[in-house]
Amino acid sequence: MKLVYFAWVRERIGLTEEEVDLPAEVTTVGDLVGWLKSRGPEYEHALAEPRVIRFAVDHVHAQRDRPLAGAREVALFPPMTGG
Amino acid sequence: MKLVYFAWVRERIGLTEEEVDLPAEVTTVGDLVGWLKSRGPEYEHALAEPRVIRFAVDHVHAQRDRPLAGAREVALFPPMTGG
Amino acid sequence: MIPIRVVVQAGPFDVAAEIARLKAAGGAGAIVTFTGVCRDEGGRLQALELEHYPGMAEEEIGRIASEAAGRFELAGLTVIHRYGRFSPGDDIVLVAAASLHRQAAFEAAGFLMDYMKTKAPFWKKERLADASENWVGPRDGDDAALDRWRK
Amino acid sequence: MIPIRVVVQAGPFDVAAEIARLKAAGGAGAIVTFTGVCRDEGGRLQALELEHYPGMAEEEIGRIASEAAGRFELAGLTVIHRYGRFSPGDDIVLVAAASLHRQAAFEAAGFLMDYMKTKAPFWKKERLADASENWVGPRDGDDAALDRWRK
Repeated sequence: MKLVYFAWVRERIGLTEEEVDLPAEVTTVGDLVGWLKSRGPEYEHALAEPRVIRFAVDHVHAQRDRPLAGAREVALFPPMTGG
Repeated sequence: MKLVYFAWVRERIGLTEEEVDLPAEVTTVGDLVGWLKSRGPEYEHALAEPRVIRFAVDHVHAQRDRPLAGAREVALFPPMTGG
Repeated sequence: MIPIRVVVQAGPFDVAAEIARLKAAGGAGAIVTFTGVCRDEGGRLQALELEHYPGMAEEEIGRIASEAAGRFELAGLTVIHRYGRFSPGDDIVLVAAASLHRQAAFEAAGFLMDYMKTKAPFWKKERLADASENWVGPRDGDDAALDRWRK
Repeated sequence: MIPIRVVVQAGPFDVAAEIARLKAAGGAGAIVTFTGVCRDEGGRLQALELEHYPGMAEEEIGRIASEAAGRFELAGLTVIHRYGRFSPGDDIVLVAAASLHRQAAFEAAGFLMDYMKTKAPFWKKERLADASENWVGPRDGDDAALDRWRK
């Protein structure tokens, strides 16, 4: 699955995107956050305040309980400030 | 005093403006309407539905109880439809 | 005092130039414009004639604009109302409001239009395709629109 | 279906051209535009950088625009959101809504902006005059602004 990061989530992780192979037990967006945080201090720092992180699955906003089955691209980013 | 008329009030009276000398007993905008209606069938026709006529005294919207003392120009017109 | 520009004219206006003028005054983070356009009334309308009360038109719009400037936190405000003869598609009126944050500009533009509809001394006469003509009456909704601004 | 035009681009936009395009589609009696401009933040701001999520930005704005077209009686709707580097005074976003009567265009433009602020995937970073930089946080008012549109 492809993960993409934006704004300070991108800066803290130090990547704009990456391909990952998820363990079988990671089945929701919330699981993904927990798994990412175990991957190193950059991820820990980027996702330290889980309440403020927003998600999109295949370009559509998603909540933490969103299943990952069939997803091609998951995005993690801070609250949006466009307009 | 100068009287000015607009839209269908102007068309029905057949004048855009006129100078008038008011009798002493005509002291308010409402009195003026009553006095004008007595001046002929054009005025009668223009002012037949007194509820819909609007007024301005010296370029400021006014109600029927507005005194005429000191007024230089009184306008009579239908509801406005600008914008 | 913020810059307030009120113009009553026969000729056309330039929305882009009016936006640029408001931006040049500074302090704008949001600019809302309203352009009122002559409708074709489903093909029935041939032309629209707008009569106005010279002198009072400028003064009354100026009073409404000052009231808006007092109610909303604006950086600038422009109102241009045309008179004369219009064909379908012609611009009739422009309101442009600038503010730091968007809500004030939206509210001021809405307030201006609601008040102009019922207080600015302009009258519309329709000339129809069948050669008849008639004075436009007030819309029922226009008085109701004012109610939301009553303090 | 009314014409809906959504553009995400680096370059500038032309408000007058967008208004003309909406008028050309017909049925417009009222056109409301909102232009969001880069503020100078009291002289503190040197530049603003807008990052976006390519692909999702267009799609999400398209979804918000379709929702607006379903809620309000519109004749046409245009949204242009820029990304990249901005100086104070530069245009960032344009919403233009056309309708037969003014209320729908005002409401649609307000709805679009309220939703874009919190749902369109764009992020602002300020570069300040003292050479520091920081990501802009969400405004408290932006979530509250959404509440008035909840059905």
